[in-house]
Amino acid sequence: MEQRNTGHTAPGFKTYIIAWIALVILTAVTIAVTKIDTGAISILVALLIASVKSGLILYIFMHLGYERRFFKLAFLLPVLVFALSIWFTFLDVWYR
Amino acid sequence: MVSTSSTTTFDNVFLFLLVISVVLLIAITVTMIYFVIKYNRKKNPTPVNIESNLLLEITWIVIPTALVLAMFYYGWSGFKFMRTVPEGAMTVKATGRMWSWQFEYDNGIKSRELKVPLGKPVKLLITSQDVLHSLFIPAYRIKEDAVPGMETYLWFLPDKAGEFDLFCSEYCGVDHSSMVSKVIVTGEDAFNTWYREAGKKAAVTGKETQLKGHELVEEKGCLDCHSLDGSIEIGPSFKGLFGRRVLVTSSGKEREVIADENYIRNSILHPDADVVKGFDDIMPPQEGNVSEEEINEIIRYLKGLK
Amino acid sequence: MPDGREKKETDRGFWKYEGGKTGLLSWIFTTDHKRIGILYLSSLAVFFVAGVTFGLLMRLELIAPGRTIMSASAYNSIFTLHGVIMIFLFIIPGIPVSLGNFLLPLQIGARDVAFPRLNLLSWWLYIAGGCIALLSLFTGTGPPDTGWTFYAPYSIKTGTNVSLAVFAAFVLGFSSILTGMNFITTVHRLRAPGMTWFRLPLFVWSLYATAWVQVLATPILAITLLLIIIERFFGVGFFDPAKGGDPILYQHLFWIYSHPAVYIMIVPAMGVVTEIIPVFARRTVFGYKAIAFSSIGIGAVGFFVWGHHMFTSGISDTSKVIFSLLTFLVAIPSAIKVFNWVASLYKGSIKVDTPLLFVIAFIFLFCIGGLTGLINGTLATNIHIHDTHFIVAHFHYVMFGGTAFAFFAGLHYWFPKIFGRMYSEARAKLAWFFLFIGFNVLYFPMFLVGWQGMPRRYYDYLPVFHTPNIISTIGSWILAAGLAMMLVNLIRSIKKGEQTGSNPWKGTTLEWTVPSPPPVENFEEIPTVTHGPYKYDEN
Amino acid sequence: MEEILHKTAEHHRDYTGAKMGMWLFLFTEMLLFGGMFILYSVYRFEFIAEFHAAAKELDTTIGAVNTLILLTSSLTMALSIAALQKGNKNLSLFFQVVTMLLGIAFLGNKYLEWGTKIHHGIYPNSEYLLSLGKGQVMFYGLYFVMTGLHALHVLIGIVIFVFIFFFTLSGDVTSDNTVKLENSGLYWHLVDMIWVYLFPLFYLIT
Ligand code: HEA
Ligand code: HEA
Ligand code: HEC
Ligand code: CUA
Ligand SMILES: [Cu+2]
Repeated sequence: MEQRNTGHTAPGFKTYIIAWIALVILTAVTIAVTKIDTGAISILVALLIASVKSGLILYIFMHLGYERRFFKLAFLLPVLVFALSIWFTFLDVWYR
Repeated sequence: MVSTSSTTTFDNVFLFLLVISVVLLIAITVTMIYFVIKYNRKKNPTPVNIESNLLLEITWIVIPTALVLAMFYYGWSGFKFMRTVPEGAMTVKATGRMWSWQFEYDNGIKSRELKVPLGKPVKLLITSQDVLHSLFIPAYRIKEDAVPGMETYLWFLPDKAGEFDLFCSEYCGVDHSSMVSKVIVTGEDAFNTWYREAGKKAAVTGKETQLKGHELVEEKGCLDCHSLDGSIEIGPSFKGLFGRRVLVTSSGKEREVIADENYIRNSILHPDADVVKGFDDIMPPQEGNVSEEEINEIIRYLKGLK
Repeated sequence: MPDGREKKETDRGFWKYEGGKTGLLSWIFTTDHKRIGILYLSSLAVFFVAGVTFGLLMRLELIAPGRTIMSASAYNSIFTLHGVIMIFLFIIPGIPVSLGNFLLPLQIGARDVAFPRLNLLSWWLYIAGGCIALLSLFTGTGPPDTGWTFYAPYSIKTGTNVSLAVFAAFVLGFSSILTGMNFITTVHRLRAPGMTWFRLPLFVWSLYATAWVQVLATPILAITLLLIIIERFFGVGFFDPAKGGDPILYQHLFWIYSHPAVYIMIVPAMGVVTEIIPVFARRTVFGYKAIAFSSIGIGAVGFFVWGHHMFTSGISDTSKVIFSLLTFLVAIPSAIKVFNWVASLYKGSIKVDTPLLFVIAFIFLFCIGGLTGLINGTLATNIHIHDTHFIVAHFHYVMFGGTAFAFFAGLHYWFPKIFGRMYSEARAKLAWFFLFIGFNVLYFPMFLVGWQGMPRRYYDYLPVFHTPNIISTIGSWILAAGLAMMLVNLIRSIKKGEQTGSNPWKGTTLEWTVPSPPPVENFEEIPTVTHGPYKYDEN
Repeated sequence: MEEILHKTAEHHRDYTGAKMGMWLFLFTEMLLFGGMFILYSVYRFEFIAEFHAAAKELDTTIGAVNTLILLTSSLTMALSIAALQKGNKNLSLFFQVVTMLLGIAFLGNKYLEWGTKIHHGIYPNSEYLLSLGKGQVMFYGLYFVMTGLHALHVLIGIVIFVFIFFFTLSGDVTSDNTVKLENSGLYWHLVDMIWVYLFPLFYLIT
């Protein structure tokens, strides 16, 4: 039956290594940025960079970019659930 | 001044919801049973297939939406009223602990019952000494949790004289269901007299620990768990405690000790250090609740309980 | 289906095929979704009877104020166990793992679920969880006494065996997650050719929506329970104000799971109801798409209303308002379903057999439960009725009157498919009558006594609450009688019932096209689907 | 009976189905940690200053090294799949071993790091920690629980790789049946991804 009907061409060695280099550079950037201590901004920047990094991992290492649409859409669900849960929790914490 | 009480607010909203609910319930049930009878297979052997009807479906999306929004709004406005404390309310501090309430008035009175004057709004500042409790006065339709480390509030307008039940409605352990007290609403004069008299006494005791042993163990809530007559309740009885040989577990190891002054002091301040065998480690630590003089007084009192 | 195939299969179908193993082993190591369904069904029944016995004991205790048959701490343990068993061992797995497991592949034209071995593992985890829960009774420092909600800080302070019970719930959560993953993948990957999304039976839609909720909500429970255990062993202090923690945060985490969980309980039940109505009205359902999407809608909005359990807990007033509003919004898809069900009876050709009787009871009882749910969700009224027996009545109406009645309906409806035999109709109707009457006598007085102000989890109560409590206890006996009658009838009919053909109700979904009981491989040949599930035009 | 077995076997090989199952499982993992992140954000919001102070005490170097290790292990993981798909079994096995070793190195570092903290009297419920104040108690509580949970996942990942290694050796995982390897890879990357957030949240918010 259906064997490797993956419907995509997986990325090769080269893509992986480039992604890895990018990840390492981004890590260095985060450390550098937070060392400058810009207060509240630094945590935001750090998280933003972390998100870019996890995006890279997802998209290239985990092949999410090459999967069928279902996977991409489904991935939004846990993210959405998490984001909204934290937001609703903070509706309490902020205004308490 | 406010004139409506939370009772009326609640009852109005409740009635509104009840009417809508009953009407809907009857409408749905009657229609359903009517269909079942009318279209019984004996009478109606050939069904008609109706897949959908857009207009109808939109109707029964829009109408319930409107209804629930109305319910929400009505509930919200009632809630706003119940959460807005009128100015000039009398403040009473309420502390929940396993398993009794303590009400503390501005002039230092400490009471196990909530005494309030008729017709004057009361604000309760609620907290807990140990686990969650919840202060619930059904007659005034109000309730709020007592959370350790946090202060919550409630207010109500005592608009009838009399005695009303006060419950703990958040589960808090074995004696949750006996954490019951009373709200006593008296005329303003009677209340003021009590307030002054009891206040004087409280002012004195506040300084000199004049409360005698018996009153002390009652006020601090010890008697909620310990008896004076030798019967075993949640904790060991106080009767004959002093000088008794006690089997305790201290950090996992069992040992026998003699209940002397030190042991009792330690048992009160750090009950989890030596847990009496056969009992659960649930006694709340009393540090901060009982002062050094008070402990001495309690010990003196316990010595006499043979 | 009067061809030769049926005769050949009146031998016992999947009941006989042991897959190279023998006796009990052929059951507890099977990967056949039908056998796993039966395994689940029997284990659910055992736990249900246990839970129900605890319920009966509680009622006996509450027949009079003061001590009647047990001590306060025994009572506290019993309502905790009653809650834990009923919630985690009976009603959350409930319909999906038993009826769902059995019917989902049949209804979509598949030979099994996507991961048969995970399915078995999930059953094993369920049994392990159940055993651990039982273990917590007999070991350590006595059965847990926290209520099924395990609220901190009490659950961290109490000396009873909470860790083990919490761990049991954790394991059961895993089992639930596995079922959810399995069902989602099955629906996506194993539909028969031609079985488009809008040709799926609505029971499948409901299971699909439920499965998503299982997958997305259960992990939060898992971590919350884990934290309780960590707190008890290491005293980290996340929920202990003395160390900087916040007990209310525990409630947030708990209800982030446990409110969606109530929709894990009800949505499959709604699916069963939707399946039964067209068969007994001999017409198509009214508003297929509305029903399908409302399952998804309930699942989605249901994630963000959890705060309505915390209106008096000390959370901010802002969040109370928002949670209340969303609570009302989640009622709308439920309303759509109720209206569509009633409309599906319109101009049908209705035969009132036992399954339909249970469905009618379901609609009535669920409406009471749901409408009182709205009263709970209203800010002003919740303050008074929160944590009283009004709430207890509400959730028994939705859980027992709703889910369990739909479960009973499904059991009767699919009984001939599962066992190839028919139960006694007369006895079933009698049992239904007792169940329905007993149910209302048992739970309706709780609304009244709760409205009067009797708090829940009360071992002892003031004399003013006496009368409704007596009535309630009497109701529990009537209900017990009905339940016993129903179970006896069903169990007896497994062996003694009259043999039926493959399709006694003239149903139109795919499970009725295969013999009863179905053969191991379900379909000799995977069918090709050409039309929707409820096509009654031709007869 | 042969026929039945054949029929039920056919969807065991559904490649997309297997991946779908794995992704759904990853969603549950994300939300499992999600619960902890909710706790983290609330307590961080409550104790901003204390969190800053406490984070200074963590060793950024060890954190950075561990980040590097995990990122690299993700790379070798991906490479081992690519190698197998190209039919190079030995190269794939080599990368699997490297991934495992990197995982072990990560845990080794973690062990040292925790060890120093515990040695200094910083561990949940320790007298010294309690004396530091509420914000610190919460910070280190979260630190130990979250990195502990994460380390547990790394450990499980390593155990999985041991199995996968032998599956590859024995020919259960082959160049045209890589799904088991791919799924373990997905799991590993997810664990890496969680670390990507843990690192700045604990070590860098100084
Ligand atoms: C099967 C389980 C189940 C279901 C389906 C529901 C459904 C609902 N529940 Fe219930 N609930 C529980 C199980 C369930 N609940 C449990 C177990 C608890 C207690 C937990 C504990 O503390 O131990 C609880 C507690 C609970 C509370 C907290 C009470 C408190 O402790 O203070 C609230 C508050 O809002 C609530 C609300 C609702 C609402 C609005 C719905 C809605 O989904 C109902 C929607 C249905 C309808 C509205 C009826 C049908 C529709 C019509 C008849 C059409 C017309 C209606 C309209 C006007 C729209 N529930
Ligand atoms: C599906 C869920 C479910 C079901 C079906 C039930 C069923 C019952 N429950 Fe349940 N109940 C809960 C879920 C459920 N409950 C939950 C979640 C709580 C909250 C717990 C908490 O506070 O933490 C609760 C709490 C709760 C309370 C409140 C306790 C308190 O707050 O003080 C009470 C009190 O009366 C009660 C009673 C009952 C009764 C009498 C039944 C009856 O239905 C039982 C009636 C049936 C029988 C008694 C039949 C027995 C028959 C046999 C044993 C014979 C069988 C014979 C053969 C097989 C031959 N329950
Ligand atoms: C919530 C219930 C509870 C309250 C309130 C309570 N105690 Fe206790 N107490 C216990 C329990 C249970 C034990 C036995 C277990 C232990 O040693 O911790 C105990 C043990 C003791 C002991 C040691 C008794 C012995 O036999 O060795 C003393 C002394 C004591 N309590 C004094 C007090 C005093 C004084 C108060 C009030 C200020 C008080 N307790 C309030 C539950 C309570
Ligand atoms: Cu205090 Cu319940
Ligand atoms: Cu809810």
